[in-house]
Amino acid sequence: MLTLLPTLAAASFLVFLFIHLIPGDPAAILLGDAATPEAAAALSKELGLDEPLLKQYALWLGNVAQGDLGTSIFFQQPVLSVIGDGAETSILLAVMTMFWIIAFGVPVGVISAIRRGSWIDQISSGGAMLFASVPTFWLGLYLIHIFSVGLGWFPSSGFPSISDDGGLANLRYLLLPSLTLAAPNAALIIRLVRASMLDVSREDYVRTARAKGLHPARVAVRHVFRNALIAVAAAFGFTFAALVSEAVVTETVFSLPGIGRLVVQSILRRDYPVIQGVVLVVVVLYMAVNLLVDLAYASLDPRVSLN
Amino acid sequence: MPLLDVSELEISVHSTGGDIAVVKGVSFQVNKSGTIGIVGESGCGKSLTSLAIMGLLDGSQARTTGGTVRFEGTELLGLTMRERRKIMGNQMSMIFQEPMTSLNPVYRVGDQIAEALRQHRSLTRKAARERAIELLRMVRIPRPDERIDCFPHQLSGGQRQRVMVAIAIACEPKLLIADEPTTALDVTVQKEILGLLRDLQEQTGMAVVLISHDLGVVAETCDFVAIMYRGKIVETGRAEDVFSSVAHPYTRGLLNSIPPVDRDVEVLNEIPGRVPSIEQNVPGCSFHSRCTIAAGICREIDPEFSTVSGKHEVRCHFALGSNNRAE
Amino acid sequence: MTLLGSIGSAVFGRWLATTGLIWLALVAISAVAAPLIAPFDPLEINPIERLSEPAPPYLFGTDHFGRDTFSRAVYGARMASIIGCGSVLVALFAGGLCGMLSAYFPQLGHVLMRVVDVLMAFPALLLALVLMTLLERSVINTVIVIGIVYAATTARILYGMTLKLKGEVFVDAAICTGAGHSSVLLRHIFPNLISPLLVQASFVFAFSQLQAAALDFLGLGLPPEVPSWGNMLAEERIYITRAPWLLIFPGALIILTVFSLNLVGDAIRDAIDPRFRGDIAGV
Amino acid sequence: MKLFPKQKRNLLAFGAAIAMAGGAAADGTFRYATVGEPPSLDQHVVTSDLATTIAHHMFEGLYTFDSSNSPRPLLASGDSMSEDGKSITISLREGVLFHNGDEMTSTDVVASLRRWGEHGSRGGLLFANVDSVSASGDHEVTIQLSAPFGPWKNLLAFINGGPAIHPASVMEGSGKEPIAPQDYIGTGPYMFSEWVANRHVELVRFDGYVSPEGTPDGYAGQRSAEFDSLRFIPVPDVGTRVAGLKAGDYDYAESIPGDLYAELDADESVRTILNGSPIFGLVFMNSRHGPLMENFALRRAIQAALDKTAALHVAIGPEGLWRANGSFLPEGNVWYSENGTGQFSLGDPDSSRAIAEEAGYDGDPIKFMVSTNYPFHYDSAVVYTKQLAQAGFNIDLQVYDWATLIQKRAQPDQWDLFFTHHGFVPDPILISVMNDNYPGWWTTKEKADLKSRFTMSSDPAERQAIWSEIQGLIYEQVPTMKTGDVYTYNIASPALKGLGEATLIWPHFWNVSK
Amino acid sequence: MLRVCNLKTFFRIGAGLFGRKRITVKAVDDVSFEIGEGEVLGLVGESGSGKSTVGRTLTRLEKPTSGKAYFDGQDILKLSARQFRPVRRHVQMIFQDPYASLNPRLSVEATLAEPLRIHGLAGNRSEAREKIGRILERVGLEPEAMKKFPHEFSGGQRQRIGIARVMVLAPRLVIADEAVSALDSSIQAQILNLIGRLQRENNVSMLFISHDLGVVRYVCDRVAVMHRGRIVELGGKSRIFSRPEHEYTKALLGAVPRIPRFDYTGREK
Repeated sequence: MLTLLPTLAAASFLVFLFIHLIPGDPAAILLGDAATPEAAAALSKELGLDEPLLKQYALWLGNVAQGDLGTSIFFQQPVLSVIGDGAETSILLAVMTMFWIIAFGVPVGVISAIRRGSWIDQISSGGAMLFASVPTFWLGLYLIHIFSVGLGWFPSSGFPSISDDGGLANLRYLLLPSLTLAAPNAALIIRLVRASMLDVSREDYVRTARAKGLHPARVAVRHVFRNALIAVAAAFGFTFAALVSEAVVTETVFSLPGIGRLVVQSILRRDYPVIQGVVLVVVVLYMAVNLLVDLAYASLDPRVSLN
Repeated sequence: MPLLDVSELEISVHSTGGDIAVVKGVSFQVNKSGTIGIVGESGCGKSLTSLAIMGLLDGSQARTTGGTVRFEGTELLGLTMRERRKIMGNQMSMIFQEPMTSLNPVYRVGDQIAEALRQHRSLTRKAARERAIELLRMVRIPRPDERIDCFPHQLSGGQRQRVMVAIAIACEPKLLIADEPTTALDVTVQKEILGLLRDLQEQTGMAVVLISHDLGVVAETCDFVAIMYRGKIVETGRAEDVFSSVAHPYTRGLLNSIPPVDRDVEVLNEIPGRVPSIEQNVPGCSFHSRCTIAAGICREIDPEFSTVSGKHEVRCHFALGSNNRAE
Repeated sequence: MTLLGSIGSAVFGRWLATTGLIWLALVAISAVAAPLIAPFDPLEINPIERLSEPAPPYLFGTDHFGRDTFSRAVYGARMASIIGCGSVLVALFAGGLCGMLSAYFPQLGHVLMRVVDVLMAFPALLLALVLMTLLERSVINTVIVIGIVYAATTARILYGMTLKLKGEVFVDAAICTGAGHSSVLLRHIFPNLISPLLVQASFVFAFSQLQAAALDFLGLGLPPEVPSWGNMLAEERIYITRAPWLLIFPGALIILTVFSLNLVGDAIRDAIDPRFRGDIAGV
Repeated sequence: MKLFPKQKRNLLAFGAAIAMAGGAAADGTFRYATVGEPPSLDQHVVTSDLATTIAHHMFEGLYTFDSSNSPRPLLASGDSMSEDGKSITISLREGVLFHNGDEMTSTDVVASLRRWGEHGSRGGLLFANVDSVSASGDHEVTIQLSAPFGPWKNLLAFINGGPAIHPASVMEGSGKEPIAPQDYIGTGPYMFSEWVANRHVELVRFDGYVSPEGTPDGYAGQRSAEFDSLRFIPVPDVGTRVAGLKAGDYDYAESIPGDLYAELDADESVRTILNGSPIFGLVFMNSRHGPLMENFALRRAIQAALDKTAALHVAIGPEGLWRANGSFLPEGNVWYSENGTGQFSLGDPDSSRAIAEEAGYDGDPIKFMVSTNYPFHYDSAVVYTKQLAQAGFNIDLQVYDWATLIQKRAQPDQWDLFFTHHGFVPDPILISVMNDNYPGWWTTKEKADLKSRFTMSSDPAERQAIWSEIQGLIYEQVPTMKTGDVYTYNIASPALKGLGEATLIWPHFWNVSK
Repeated sequence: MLRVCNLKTFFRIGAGLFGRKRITVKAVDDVSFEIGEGEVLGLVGESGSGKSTVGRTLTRLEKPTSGKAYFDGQDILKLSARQFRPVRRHVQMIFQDPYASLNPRLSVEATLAEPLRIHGLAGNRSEAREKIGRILERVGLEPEAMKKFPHEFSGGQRQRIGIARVMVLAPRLVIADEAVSALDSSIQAQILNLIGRLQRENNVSMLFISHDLGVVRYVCDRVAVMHRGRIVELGGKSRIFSRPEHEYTKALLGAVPRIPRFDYTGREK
């Protein structure tokens, strides 16, 4: 775990450097069009944005080490609370998306592997590939158009916190976004599950299982699927990264107050502390997910030992 | 009535040019507590034959296209999969070549043994475990009560093959098919496994079909042998008859090409050329292109079986005496 | 069987992949011969004809500038090809080289793969966003940014594959005959990576289309005046009800192209060395 | 495109009852879909229209505008001016409470005006002429001017970048940096509740509100908070704003593209509300650096090449939503003038070419910066670039995001032209081009003379005449080019009651209920 | 000719997710032997005995932990990669798996031309082609084979190509690592005879690594028996096979299955 720290530090420095190289002054954005450059420069100085970059980075790093991610220039609020609120949306979105991916992707992949070559397989494999070829924002726009505006079944956009009025029922706001986000990734999992199942089904131990006279369903589930899961688990880390990527677009389309949209807007208004904070959180999250994947891997495959 | 009666078995594989029969007219019988060795080089169809008997041929690549397989008088090829599964792993079981990959790496060996037991015997979990320990003891794995909770990767190759044997004999089968059971093992381990099989056979009276490329293994283990070449049995008989008076030039060539460990040889005999590929249609005797005694007739007519003595039969135009040879 | 032959038979063996290949050929032809095919200048503004429905002479209608959507779509094929080929070149060259060298020279790999790890830890689009804001919107920058994003993935994949190849007996055999590093890498390892690289190329090509469209959507991709399918969608997305053709046509073009690329990539993947089949992500 | 007729939609909605469980937001909450996050709501320093739309529900100034854009007292109760026009005494309404429960007194007003004067965005305009601000009683303040200054009341009434009144305790120690949300204490009918960054800004009814008297007229007159809370939700994607309002997720959505007007106007589930006061695009020219620096003829050549109507048509759409009006303030407004507007939209490439040649233009590239954050900027700029190219100009159109553009425009060597837009202002002194420090840096002697005459006068008729001269000068020296009036519109749920037919400058939701 | 002294090759394996707990595997543990000019030394042992590692260390595919290996009096384990390159020509290796040891993307000609080019043994292309044609003939392949790719050959033919690749350099020491164990018995005899013939014709020294005692008896002059990284017994072939001294050798010999009552028709020595 400690070996991940250098990666984290390198990533944060890279981002710090990049975003500060981007032209644009958060002070000018804050003050608005009518403000003069002089006024903006004065505010910039007040915010400490005229200090040398390395000094700013050192300061930031020092604060981070103490658990303080700084204050948003734009919101005048602690970055941690800004991200914290966005994280609720994004994590719930990710969890719901993962739910669809697993609930649809895995069974469909299993069925199309078992019925390899059948029309079910053809349709699900082809359909999976088609869904993976659709730009997320395009899909999202049409889902809103059909299911929210046209049919009025689901809310179109936004997401009131589940601690807000409505409680867990507010999750319905995330239904369309999570489906949008799940579509291409479920496709990925379907193909992966199918391919791994087929690979595993050629293994000698599957033949052994069949030779025991086991029912084909038992062979498929206990011997083929269980081992295919090992390869699938490894893909979840990858899927998570893809998910965060696509969440940026999905949250923008559905106007969700998540960290994906937050980071896009923060880049546009050059809210450096927020961008750095989000990147830090996302990278940590990514590493955490990968760690979880490794743990899952170890628990799925007794040949992998953690020590 | 023989325990297993294979008659005129034909197996075809699917290829772009249509189905090709890779096993043709294979017939043999195994009696209760008998041991037959099926010997041949890679690609001769011996493994396909064993898979066909067991019912493990995956229809997408190879399937039986003719002949009968009777087990205790029941025709197996006509059974539904459901009926077949009642026999598989129960009255008839199988062990395979690669002990490294034939056990599922994610389950403990005890569970894998118990799985076979619980499939065919209604045992409680506890009873199955006890039986599994007993089976591990039977296959001579030390400290079976500990090893039962090992994962396959924690065992050596020889021990894994013992576990495979334990799985195979779990339901006290009447027939055990062993497909190259010792090929991947060292000679010392091979000796132990073969000895184990022999002892188990004595204890339980099960019949064994041993598939091997190694004539030595078959000669030491089996009382009956069948030599296969390009999908056909070319020579068959009691082991002592076949090895003491080899009748088919292929069998002879094969025996002569193995460098013996107990004497020095100056020049090893070779069988010239190589096995024609299965796509190639060879008229006449399929061995004629490599045969040193082949004559015109061999290129045109595929020889039928002729009896050498007793049950010793051979498919060769010139097998029945040197005076027939075209030397 | 030669490499091309095996790919050819893999693709033509399936009608769907064949259809995909035909579609990609059409896109390629449009890209090359755009000025000959497009009836109008894709940039020509015509306020009077703005938001016309699809009808001759405007096959796909016109946008809010009064520009011919069909002509823009044809030129969009050119942009799609440039983005795709460019990203593939950057990703495969930078990533491929990095992955190959890292696997072959473990000390170098120790450093390089850490860099790749850092890049991989960033969600692709986030990295692209930061870089695009930094570099200003242009075709070449979009290509570089998308290329870099997939260079990391490619490096990872090639790293794994090269490691496998490095353990192959024929590499040992080459070393035993006295082959030096460059000879082992170029003559023995690289040729065996060509077909998996080809598959990877088709997937990077496909991903680059979606990624470029997403960047366009967020207003951080190609310069807005460039007629690309993503820009067409992004600029006209408010007309989903007012002028549905402005979203349906470019959307369908992207989907068809990416779908075709995935189909063809998948077909090639099934034809290649099974050793590497599991390594390549793709769809 | 409507997929289902209304009744059927209801049935389907009923069928999907599970999905609808929880229903719409609680009664009494008003949901407003904004174009994005507002920056700080501190009205002194921030000039964002969005910030003002939210903030003028909680912050109030001494004056405000009625529907004819004339200043009327809000927190003030009356005023008087000395003979020489240099001393202004403003009396305050008594008993007005801040959201923290304290009563507003002259101390608070003086502290607020001082901070605004020193750090406020538009404070400098007034305070350049102010000697002192002092409390002349518990409910009276006196402003001492160095010279008579005509637009003082308009400046005090314009809340955007203007003098909102805060408690003195908040004003102490606050500088250029916007005050933090926890210090959002004002006197308005709604008070600050929470700002969940990225999610929403919420205001709640202020029960201790003391309203001014009189019939509501524009922003003046009686104010009453009908909703429990106002919630401003950022919905940056315009398609989502429209879809969300149609789907009933929002009560009000701002800044809708002109092209959707006809469709939305005809839609019974949507009510369209025009802004009464137009915004207008401006193309600034660089007076400090580059080929356009002092070459007024070349600038006029550029002006002559442009046909603004074509750009408005492309950028805005339906003709009712824009007017090719050359006057900086719209027709009907007291500041309306036709001086110089003959040059507004010539669209004459030939004469442009001739003038440019005479002015010595040799085909040097002219850098034109525009941002894509505002589609109408970009669309117009694309049309202009075409027109200028036709007239022989070599235009280098540089497309940036807004943040980059505002930084670049502060550097004189980076640009020659840039596109921005301007909100409606009730007094021309507030137009950015009047500010010498605004990028473009128009500081000719002619301007300086006219500007000082303009501010010194307090006579409305005289001031209007001088403004007309200034407008003429703008068309002659071309520090900036107006691109035409744009009547933006918002959409609202038909259930809202009390909304006027049109918005004055920023929409307001006191006296509005549902 | 080759003198190996106290050769040790250890591997460190294992690196856990959380820590770096490593185990050292002593694959080759203090092995010494000599091979004379034109002599064939057999190295027998079971899987994991370290016999292959000995071969791989001598061809520098593995790094030795310690020990020396003198080839013509020069310690070849000490040489730098550059210094070792000319020696490589004389120390060649035949691999077990003929399927894997040929680069599938190279034609036979390209495969065989490579060693010639590297060691500057052919002035030009036609000279190389001529040499390749000759060597192919010697290993029993048609000259047309030159243009073909590995997948067009059977296992035995591929091993002939592998042998040709080695013999084209006219090496003085050949290390054959399980050179025939992947082949069917009828093909195995062909390849064994080929190797034997080439060895005698060129008077090549050979380290013949195999698990098959029969094969070793047929090919070798002297035999070393390896067990768990060490040589447990080394001696002349007839002595080892007729009077094994070490228990392990005895067990090994005793485990080989034999065919009783078979009248062997080959010429016995």
